[in-house]
Amino acid sequence: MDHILSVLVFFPAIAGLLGFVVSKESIRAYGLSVAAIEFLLSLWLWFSFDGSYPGFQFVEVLPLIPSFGINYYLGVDGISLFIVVLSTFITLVGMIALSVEKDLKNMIISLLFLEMTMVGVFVSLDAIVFYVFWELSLVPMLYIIGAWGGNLRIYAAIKFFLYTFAGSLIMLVGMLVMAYLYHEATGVWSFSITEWHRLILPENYQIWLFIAFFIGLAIKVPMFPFHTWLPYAHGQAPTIGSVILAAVLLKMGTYGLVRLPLPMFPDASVYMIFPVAILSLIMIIYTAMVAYAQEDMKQVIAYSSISHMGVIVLGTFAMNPEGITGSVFFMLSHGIVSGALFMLVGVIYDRRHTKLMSEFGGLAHVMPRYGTIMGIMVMASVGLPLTMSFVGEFLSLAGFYQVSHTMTILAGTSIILGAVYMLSLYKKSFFGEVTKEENKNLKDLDGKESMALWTLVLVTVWLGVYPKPVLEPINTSVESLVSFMHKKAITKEAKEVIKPKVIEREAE
Amino acid sequence: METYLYTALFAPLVGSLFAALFADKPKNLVTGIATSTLLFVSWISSVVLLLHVAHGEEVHVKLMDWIHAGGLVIPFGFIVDQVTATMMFVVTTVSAVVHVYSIGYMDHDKSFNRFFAWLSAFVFSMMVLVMSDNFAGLFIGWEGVGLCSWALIGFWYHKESASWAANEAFIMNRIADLGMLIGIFLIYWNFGSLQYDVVFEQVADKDHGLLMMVTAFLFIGAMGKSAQFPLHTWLADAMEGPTPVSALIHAATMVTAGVYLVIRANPLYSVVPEVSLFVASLGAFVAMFAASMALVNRDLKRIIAYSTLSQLGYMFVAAGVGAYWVALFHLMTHAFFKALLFLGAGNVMHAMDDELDIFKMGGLAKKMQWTMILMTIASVALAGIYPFAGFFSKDKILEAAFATDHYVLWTILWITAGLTAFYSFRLVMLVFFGEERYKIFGYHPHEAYRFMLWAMAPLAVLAVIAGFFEHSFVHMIEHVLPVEEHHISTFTFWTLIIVTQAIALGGIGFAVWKYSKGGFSKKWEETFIYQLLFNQYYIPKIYDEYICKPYGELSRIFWKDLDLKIVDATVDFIATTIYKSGMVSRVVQSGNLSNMLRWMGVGLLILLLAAIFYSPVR
Amino acid sequence: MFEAIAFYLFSAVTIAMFTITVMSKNALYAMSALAAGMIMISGFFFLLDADFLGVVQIIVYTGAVMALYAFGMMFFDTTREVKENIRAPKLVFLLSGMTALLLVIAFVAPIVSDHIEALYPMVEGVQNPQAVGVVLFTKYLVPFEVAAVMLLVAMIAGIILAGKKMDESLTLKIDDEFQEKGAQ
Amino acid sequence: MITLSHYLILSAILFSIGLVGVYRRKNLLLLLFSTEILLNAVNIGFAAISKFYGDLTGQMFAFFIVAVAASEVAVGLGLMIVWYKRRGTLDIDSMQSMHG
Repeated sequence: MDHILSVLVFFPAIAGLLGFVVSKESIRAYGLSVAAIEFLLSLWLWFSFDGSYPGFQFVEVLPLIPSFGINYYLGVDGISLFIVVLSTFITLVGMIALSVEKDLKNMIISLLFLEMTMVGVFVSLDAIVFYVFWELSLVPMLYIIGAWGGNLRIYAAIKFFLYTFAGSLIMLVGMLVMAYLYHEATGVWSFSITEWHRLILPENYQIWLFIAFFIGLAIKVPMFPFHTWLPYAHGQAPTIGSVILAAVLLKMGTYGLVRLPLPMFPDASVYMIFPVAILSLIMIIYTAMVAYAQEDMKQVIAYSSISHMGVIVLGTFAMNPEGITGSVFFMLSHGIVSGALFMLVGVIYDRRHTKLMSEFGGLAHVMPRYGTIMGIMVMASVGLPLTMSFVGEFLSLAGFYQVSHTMTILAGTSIILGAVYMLSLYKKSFFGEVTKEENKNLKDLDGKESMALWTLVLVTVWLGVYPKPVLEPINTSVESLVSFMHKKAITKEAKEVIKPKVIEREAE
Repeated sequence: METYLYTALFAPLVGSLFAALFADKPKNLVTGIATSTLLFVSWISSVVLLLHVAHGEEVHVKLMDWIHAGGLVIPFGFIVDQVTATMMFVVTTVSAVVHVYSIGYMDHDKSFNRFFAWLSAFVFSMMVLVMSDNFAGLFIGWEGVGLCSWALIGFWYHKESASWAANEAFIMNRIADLGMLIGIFLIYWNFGSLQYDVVFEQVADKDHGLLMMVTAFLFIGAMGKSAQFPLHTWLADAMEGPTPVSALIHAATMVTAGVYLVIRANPLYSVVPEVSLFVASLGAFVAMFAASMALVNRDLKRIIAYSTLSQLGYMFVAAGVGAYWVALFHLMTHAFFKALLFLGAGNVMHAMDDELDIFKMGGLAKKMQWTMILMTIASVALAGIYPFAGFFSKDKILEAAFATDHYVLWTILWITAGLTAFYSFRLVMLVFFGEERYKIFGYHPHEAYRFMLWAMAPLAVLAVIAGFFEHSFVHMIEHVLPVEEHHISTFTFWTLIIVTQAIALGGIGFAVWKYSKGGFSKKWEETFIYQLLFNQYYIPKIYDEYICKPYGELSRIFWKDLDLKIVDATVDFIATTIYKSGMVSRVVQSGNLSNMLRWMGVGLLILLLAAIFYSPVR
Repeated sequence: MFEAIAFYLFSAVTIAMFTITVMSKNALYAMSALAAGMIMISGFFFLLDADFLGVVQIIVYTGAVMALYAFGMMFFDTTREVKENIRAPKLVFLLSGMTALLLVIAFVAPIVSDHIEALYPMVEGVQNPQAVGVVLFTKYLVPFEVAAVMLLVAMIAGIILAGKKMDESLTLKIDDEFQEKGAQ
Repeated sequence: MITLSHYLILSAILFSIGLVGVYRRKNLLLLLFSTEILLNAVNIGFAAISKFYGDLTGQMFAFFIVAVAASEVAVGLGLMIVWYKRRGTLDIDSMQSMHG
């Protein structure tokens, strides 16, 4: 299995193409089995991954345009491995819980294509390949929102597409400039990200390039003030769309931050810590407050996603192994938790065709099992210890504490404000008496929903109690990343701010 | 010993998970019995551990690594030393009693199974809290008890007030938890570890300012959990939960976690007198402040809740003046008699169909003799009359305050002791004696189940005799906590005891005299002081008016005005500008070939101009 | 000398003819002038030693294209004067004049300098058609074949478009829809 | 002596005449005539360059232009006939269905 990564990337796409000839009746089983095989393949990847080796593994190189140094170059390390597993896992779980009736075939095929692009983004190590998958991922999502969405779906889909597309074009310019500078410096064309990592640029170049990359990634994250596409996209997307959007697509942005600008421009990253942190803080506090004001359950969760992504960005810019490991882990946990929350909202939407909190109340009486899972997930989202989110949030904030005391306190308000909006959501819809007649006879979770959701609950708790199998490979890669950045940094401040592991710190 | 440790820790978890299996099924007595049995097992293990560590040994185990990232290593490590063993004993004793009691109390509730699941989960979290050997583990328990408290306060979630109170409690605790989290970060980045032993070893070499920060932030955490001013409002509202919950969580165990934290971190606190003084002062303030609110309240459970607050204040004074073992001792005795008091109140509520207004009761002694006796024992113990448990611990606190020259604190506590005695007996008098007002409202009180009373008996016994274990307690605890001999003369010592006893007895006497005559007149209720106290110094209103509402309002402004009208509108503006420019320039696309050809000509002209004047090839 | 005379003569005639083509209101005149201009242009080709091109010019343009136009015009009513609603005639001359001026400037002050090297130099002593043939059937073989196919396609397209059965074709129906929309 | 510039200037002038036609003509047929002028003007330029640089490429281009022009006329005329049969006019102003 030398080509496991290529298989992972292209298997869903080929299966999706074949899906066109599968009959309508068996398409669900077909989609499920493809997603399951893909997930098993990614598990296989995980188990044969050497967690103690920090560099890239399962590397595949195939020249595409040799004269410009563009290669089909894949590989995973501890940072990307789990996001790949997350993508396949969420696709599988989403497929299990899929409740779409209309054009099921098209939906499943788009999901499989989406899976290809997601995996592709996380495993590609060539900037052009990365960019291609990055942009391709927009297309199935555009289709999913536009075809199965709510009333404003066209507006939302186009906004989503154009906004993120505009951002990535800026990133593309950054990539081209980077390639040009690489050519100037070495005389060779190369789009390999690992090669780019080795290029040391003067600080002012770094800053401009950093900004170019950052804007592209920030829109995807989405950072304040580029976040407004997200509530629309979530508000209008069908459940499965929201799940994948929140769980995986947003992670592309933060993953990109760790993979591209940080190791490429360590000095600029340090230089930009302050503005980025301010944006993240605004994002954390402001969107948490906005989330509190929402009337629609899904919007609350959409805004809460933004707020949590702020913590992830903050952790990334902690520039120490604790923070970056934490933020990568938080990406995973946020993927699982927010995915589950969107799925939960989808459950009630399927039954009542509304998501307004004022329409509910007392659901815990009617749907106790649903209420339980929602409760667990709300608590996980709030960041209670022994759930996945706590590990990520704790490490991210702990890491950033080294950078700034005050800003961490401000960022820490996310644990308060998170509790405020999440608990009031839970209170408004689940507590109290059942007031609406329509709500009195709602069905509790059915088999496929329970199965999907309990899986997510299990993962949340398992990795909250015993995060080691995931945390260790991440940490290994992150530690080598941080010490690499430390070595590469040219300015004095950057050397000081980027703190590799304690042992190395003392050795100096 | 490891086996006992794990048994003590995980037995409640097993019970909780077992009960959770039946959570949405109708009442099943097995859940109650199973969880109680498992708690009993846990209690036995705790007692074994207590006896084991009584002679200065420690049990320290590491279950596994939890988080390992960068230099941060957090194991699931558990330590049982004398402090922990005491706490474990308190927690398991009270919770075993409460479990058995709840079988009777929750008899008719349809969510019987769910109740036991949460109750046992709470005990597990509390055990994690007290047994962890590092700050992160403590934080797990800390949040865990918060979660269980949320679920149990909001147990009757169909009531708006209950779910509101649950959220209030959780959010207030979260505010404090942030402080604690920051404290933990500070510890990690400066001490390089979160293990208690590693941290406490390095205290001597650390900067004073840093230690002040650490202790201050940790204390913010403690303030939330122990409901100290200004985060105290949730405790009174938490009385919406079932009464056994109030007994276990909001009297005996969870709220004392803050005190436990200060005691546990005593190596830190003992080197920063500034923060310690603040702790003591806040404690004294809260003691008096809460007692004053308890004086006039009409709600049975709220009175006891305020008294809990007040007693927590006492504990903080003890911890603040450096008498950590006294704080722990008072924590223990208080747990027994306060739990007893709450369970007694539970009996009363049960008898009165969940009526809480003490002015609608009275003369219940005839119908509920045993409850009356138990509650009186608890009240006497609370008032601190010799030879009940409260006397020993409370007197020690006063003595410690006096001996460390904190005369102001002493005076406050002394007055509070009088107030405590007064309101405890006001409660007893109004509920159990005097006119039988309940008849007007048509209640038919009855005594609680026999086994519930039996379940309360151990607590009653402990409330009476716990004080006599003072010396063996000191002997045991001195292995881990500093036990200082206060150098005060015998004369002062006895004077203090007499003065304190006098004011306590005076308080009791006044209450008995006043309320046997029918209580205060109506006029008193119209005075400003009464109104102020009755409305809890208007603090909940202030919070509501100046924090909750503006927050909601601001959120709405952020959403409707800022997010939709400015941020999003800017984006849309850019989009519409481009769109409109398209609309404007579509005139060019008139569809008239001739016009288009002319435009082409213009383009050609421009290109030619560019070619001539900006040619790259010269 | 002969060359100069010929050049100026041909130039004058060509310009005059083309001007008539462009300005005349009568379609027949315009076509005749165009045909004359085409022949004059073939004269330039002969002057430029491009014999083969000159022959092709006469055959294709003057022969085939003009014949096509002539036949095409039979379909139209060409006896009437063409009525044209010419808007902003000054603009037309301004634009064209400017373009001409710029082109002339560009040519008089050659931007493309003398660095050009011949890709397929003319071989001395070889007749032009022969040389053209060699190049056309070696280096430009593929484009040549493509051009042939293109001509074939154009021919078929012309036949079909001008064919009889167009009343029933799809284009007609779509066109009606256009008309309706245009009317709205 | 006639130089390359002469030919090019002639080519430019003829091209401009063609442009005038293209700009002012409203009749489709006459418009098509004008495009022929454009093409021929360019052809002269190619042939001239071909001669003065001693390179056959120019002539080759001219050939292809002739080929293109021929096809254009064939297709264009066919379309015009269709149009004329339907509308009875060849005025461009009547063709505005592509109005944006």
